[in-house]
Amino acid sequence: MLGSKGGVWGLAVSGLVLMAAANADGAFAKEKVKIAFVGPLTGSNSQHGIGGRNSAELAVKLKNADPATKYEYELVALDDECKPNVAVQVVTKIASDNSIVVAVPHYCSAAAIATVDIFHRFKLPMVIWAAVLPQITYAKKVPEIHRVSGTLIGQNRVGAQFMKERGYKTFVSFADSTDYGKSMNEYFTKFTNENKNEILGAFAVPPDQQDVSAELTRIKELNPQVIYFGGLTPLGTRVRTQMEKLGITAQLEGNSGIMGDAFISAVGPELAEGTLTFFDSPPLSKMPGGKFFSDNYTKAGYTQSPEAYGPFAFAATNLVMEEIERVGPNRAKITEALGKVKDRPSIIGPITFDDYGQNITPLTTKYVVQDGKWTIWEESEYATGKRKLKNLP
Amino acid sequence: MSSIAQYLLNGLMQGTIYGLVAIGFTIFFGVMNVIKFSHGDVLTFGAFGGLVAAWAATALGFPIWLELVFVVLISVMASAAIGAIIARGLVLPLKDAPPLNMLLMTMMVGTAIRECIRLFFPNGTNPQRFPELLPSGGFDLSGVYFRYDGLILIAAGIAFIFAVQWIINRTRLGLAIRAVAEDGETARTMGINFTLTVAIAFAIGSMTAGVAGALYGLYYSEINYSMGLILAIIGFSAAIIGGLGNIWGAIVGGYLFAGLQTAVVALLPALSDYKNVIALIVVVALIAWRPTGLLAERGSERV
Amino acid sequence: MSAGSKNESPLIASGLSVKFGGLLALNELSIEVRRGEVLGLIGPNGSGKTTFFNVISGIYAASAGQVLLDGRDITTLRPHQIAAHGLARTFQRSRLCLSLSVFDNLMLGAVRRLNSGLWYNLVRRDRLAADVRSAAKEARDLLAIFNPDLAGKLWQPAISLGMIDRRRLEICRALIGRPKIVLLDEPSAGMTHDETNQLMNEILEVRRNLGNLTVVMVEHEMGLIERATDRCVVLNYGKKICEGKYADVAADPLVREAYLGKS
Amino acid sequence: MTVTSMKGTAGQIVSSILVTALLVGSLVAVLEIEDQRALGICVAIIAGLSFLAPKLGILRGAEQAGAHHPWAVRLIILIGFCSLVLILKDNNFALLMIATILIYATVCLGITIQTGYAGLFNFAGAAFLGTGGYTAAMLANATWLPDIVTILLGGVIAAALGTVLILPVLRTRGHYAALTTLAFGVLFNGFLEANEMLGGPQGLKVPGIQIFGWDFSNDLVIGSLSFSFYANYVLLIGAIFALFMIFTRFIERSWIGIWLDAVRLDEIAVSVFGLRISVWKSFAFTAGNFLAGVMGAVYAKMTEFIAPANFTFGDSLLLVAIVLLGGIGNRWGVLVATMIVILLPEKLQFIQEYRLLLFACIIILLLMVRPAGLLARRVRVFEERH
Repeated sequence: MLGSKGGVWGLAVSGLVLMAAANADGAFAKEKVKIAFVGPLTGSNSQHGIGGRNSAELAVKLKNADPATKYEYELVALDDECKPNVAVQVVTKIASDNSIVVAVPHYCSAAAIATVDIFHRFKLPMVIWAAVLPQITYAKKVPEIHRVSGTLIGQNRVGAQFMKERGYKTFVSFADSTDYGKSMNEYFTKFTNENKNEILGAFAVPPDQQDVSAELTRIKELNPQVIYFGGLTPLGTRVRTQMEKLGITAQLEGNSGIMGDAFISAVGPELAEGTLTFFDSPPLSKMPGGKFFSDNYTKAGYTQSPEAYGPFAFAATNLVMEEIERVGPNRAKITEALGKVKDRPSIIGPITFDDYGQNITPLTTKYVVQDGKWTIWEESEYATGKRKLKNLP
Repeated sequence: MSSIAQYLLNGLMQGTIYGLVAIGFTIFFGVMNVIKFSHGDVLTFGAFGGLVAAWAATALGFPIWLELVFVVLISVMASAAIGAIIARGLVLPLKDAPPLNMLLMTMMVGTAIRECIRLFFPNGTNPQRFPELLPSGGFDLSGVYFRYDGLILIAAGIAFIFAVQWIINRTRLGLAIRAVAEDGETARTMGINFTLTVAIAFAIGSMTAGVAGALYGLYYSEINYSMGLILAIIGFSAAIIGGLGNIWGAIVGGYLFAGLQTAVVALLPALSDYKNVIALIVVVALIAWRPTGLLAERGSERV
Repeated sequence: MSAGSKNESPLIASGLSVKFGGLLALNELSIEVRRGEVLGLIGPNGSGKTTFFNVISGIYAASAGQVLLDGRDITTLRPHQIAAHGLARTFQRSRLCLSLSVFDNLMLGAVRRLNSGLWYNLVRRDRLAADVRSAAKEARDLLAIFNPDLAGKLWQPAISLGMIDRRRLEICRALIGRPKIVLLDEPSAGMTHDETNQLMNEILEVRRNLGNLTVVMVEHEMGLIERATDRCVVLNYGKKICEGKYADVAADPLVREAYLGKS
Repeated sequence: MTVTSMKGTAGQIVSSILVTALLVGSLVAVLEIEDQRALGICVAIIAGLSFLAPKLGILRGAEQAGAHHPWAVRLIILIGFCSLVLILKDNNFALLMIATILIYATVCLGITIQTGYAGLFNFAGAAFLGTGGYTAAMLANATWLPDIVTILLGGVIAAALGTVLILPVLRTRGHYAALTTLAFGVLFNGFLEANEMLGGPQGLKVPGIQIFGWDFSNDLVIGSLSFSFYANYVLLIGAIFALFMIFTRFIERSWIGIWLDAVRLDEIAVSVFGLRISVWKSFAFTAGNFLAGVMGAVYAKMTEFIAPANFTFGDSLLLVAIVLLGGIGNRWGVLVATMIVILLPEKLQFIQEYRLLLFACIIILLLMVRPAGLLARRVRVFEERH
């Protein structure tokens, strides 16, 4: 028995040898550098996580195909399930792994809030690709924390202003009961009040609630001009389809959460028609390199779409690789370099981090669904007056 | 006042779906004394089966009435088939295991079904659009908006509930199922094929999930991979508060749960976030008050 | 037995009725058990014998009537309260905890005597260990009266015992709590004739050792009833139809009719 | 080695050393090896050894050692535990995983008392874990309160909250009782999400533990050795776990243990002998929730953050799965099953989105193949000699 016991140790040792051998393979080629990606790969937000992972992976693949790079990059993708405790676990894992020099983490804000301190403790620089709650970056200055996605403040400010300009007066807020929805509702309320418009009621339901007709019946009684929706696509789909079932004719105002093709395909082009959203990035086709991204994404054979935040993951991964090329695979140096990023071009627009690591130059763009496609407001037939939003006063 | 009728209508539709799910739970419990928690995911499976059928029907150019029949038929068959497979392959072999094992096992089967749909159905993580096959439109009656499809679906759901009730209580097949439910051993000695009867009972129970899945898709025009989990919890609650093993109890439980949820939103709009919390508190209180359900006989244990 | 020194009947049931749905399982049944006797309770299947036991021991609630145990009204008490007043019973279908050891099963009969305090059980492990030792000795002694082999199986699970040993164990479990009155529900069920006889001898032997314990016994084996009981009560449809010595009861035409049906 | 050589004191001691070494070795190997191929081989060897150990009588030997020489075995386990911490000393992630395993194992000990002994289903384990966590978060401002008290209060509040459920739990059995706790677990989570006072869906920050100036968020330095700060938590949690292991054993090996088993097996029959079913059900339920609450407070302080998403129905299910897989009612089975259930998804990260599916399939398979769990519970035998 003792022999077999020794076997375990022998194996442990041989495992380490194998690892060493695997690392040694690269000795003749470029130095290998590991980047971690964290996002929800299982659970109800996994389409975003997988879309983001694919996009980050694509960035790494494209970079490695470039013979001019100094390093060979490897993406380590981990699942945080959108749960804070799991996020703490996986971030501790990547942070303790000294071969990982930088991370591109988190779709869900609760996960990001939970891990900020861990990134700081282990001095692992990171660039958030999707979580949008303001306090992730703005709660305190942490040198390691950066974020390419805008906070949800911008979307709501632009949205409220836009709705005011159209002349809408009465609103109802319908959000999911997650941190995302609550925060969306908070800023919607703030800006709508600042614009002296009226909020007739606010509803919050769990994101997995299937039937929202009771809430919508109540909303029908309140008879608002606009229903503001602060949540993600699955719930947004239900709200839009069930509005129709109850004969509610209010204008639907969405947010980054329903941005993406999934919403239109799930509710159908007829129902989606005229839905508004405000999102922190112009369409890919408008951006330098945007077409390059979408062409290569298709070419790489990914079956799931990159979703709304895929381009952000792509941009964040590219950004960290650019910094590594410049300063080398060293955590402290990357942290320092990221802090100085200013007007860096990317497929989501120029990136500039402020003192808090927040990208302050997101290009918040107004979208409306026209003929089954998200169309920039300014280019739509709605702007020209050829088509009309609902319930316009 | 008009909105009261509107709430009632919504509640009725939800209650019908909950009741259908609860009937499945109650049939499985009656026959095998098990809680098959994968029931909600069998519903999802049926609904996705219906969606595929709709795509096929569109591709084949079926007329819309035939497409409707085809969709419902495939939904029902898909869930009946997977229900029978689960019964035969997983539930029967474990029938002597402790109830906790069965509960955990079927929960895991449900997880597996859910994950398979998410991973292997094209674009499975996203909600899917379910085609509208029923006459759209409706009429406004003093402020209440009656949709034709809603009325048709409620009627169809209730009709199906009666059909299941009739099968169980009035047919030879139902007799065999009830015999197995009463006493498996005795039923066997009376020449009833135990395994087959159990599989059929599970198929019938799962058919109710298929019908609920099709109703859900047709009514809400949207289905998604995870809709079964919450429906399973609600259906299980409904079956329990009604009294396990009692079909009418399941139906009462279903409408009661829907009524509770709707009432919270209608009467206490400020607490609408707490809708499920309040409904579940009432469920726990009801169980404390009537520990064997509202309609179950308060039979004493055989000693 | 301080309460027992009073010479009244230890168990008096008067006008006892139990309803299941519309069915009257017991119909104004009055039975008096005298101190120190072995009372046989007989009657066709479904005549209410086990129901009577279940009402007495508090498992079923009576819809009418009264039960006095040593002069105390126990009609509405919970089973554990009734047990505290000195009543023990066995069950028709074996209700041992089969996965527990013989010792554990026996100790269930002694619940009232053992210290269930948290401090004692979790902290005073030395005292607990000493009590376990003396309880084990007592258990062995009791089991040995029935079957010396059984005493050696103290730490085996009850499921490993044969049918007759399980029945012995159940009876020992009823006796170890030193009850004032014991209800035996068909001790012969599922056993051969010889086994039954052997078991009954053992029961009577132990009863004498325990100072002529009062016993009420449901039994189908008429030979046993004849040999073991002092007196019999015959039930039919939840009613008492006859009472007296076995020989008298057996000759009663009503009893014959109940067992054989009208001819 | 043969079966016979495992008998006798020496054999028993050797057996327990071997089993401890196997546990520690497996943990170290699984946590330290990242390479998939090596890990696969390693897991195969561990499985092989685990399969062989009972055949060679080593498991039985270790069990007997536990019964006859409890203090010797406790010493061996302590040495094994210390060497584990020593080997992993600066591996933050590995120590975090060990701490997580011990936390879940303790909570599952609580569920063992409830479900394994008294037969009460508890599908709200995560809710009681969460209660402890939220208690710690709410008491964060009360800095004058020593953290030890905060942790204990976590347990007390969880136990107190459980009393809300006692009435329905006492009155129901089987699936009805299962639903009671299930509904409570779901509504607890819904409440956390909906309310604002407890941080809502965003969750709350929780300060780390400080006991008598010993700050758990600093790296642990003993002499010239420097350990990860998680080592603080591993040591504390290990101590709490050991305490509750002994507590659970004492309950099981006492009159109370018999009463609880009887309540599970046949409450009607034993009530006739004078056992007060409601008292013992309440005791088991409350004791189990206390354990969960204590660990919830520690867990919140260790991760320094809690949110409703940590305490979902799925998490409660995980706890039940652990208890079942370990072999219901077996304390050591709980530990082994927790290791598997916590480490498996972590080690399955490489299959990413297919993880949950594979995990479900593995549990189904285990339930089919080993319905009694990995380590079946033994019949209770009181030691008569002393």
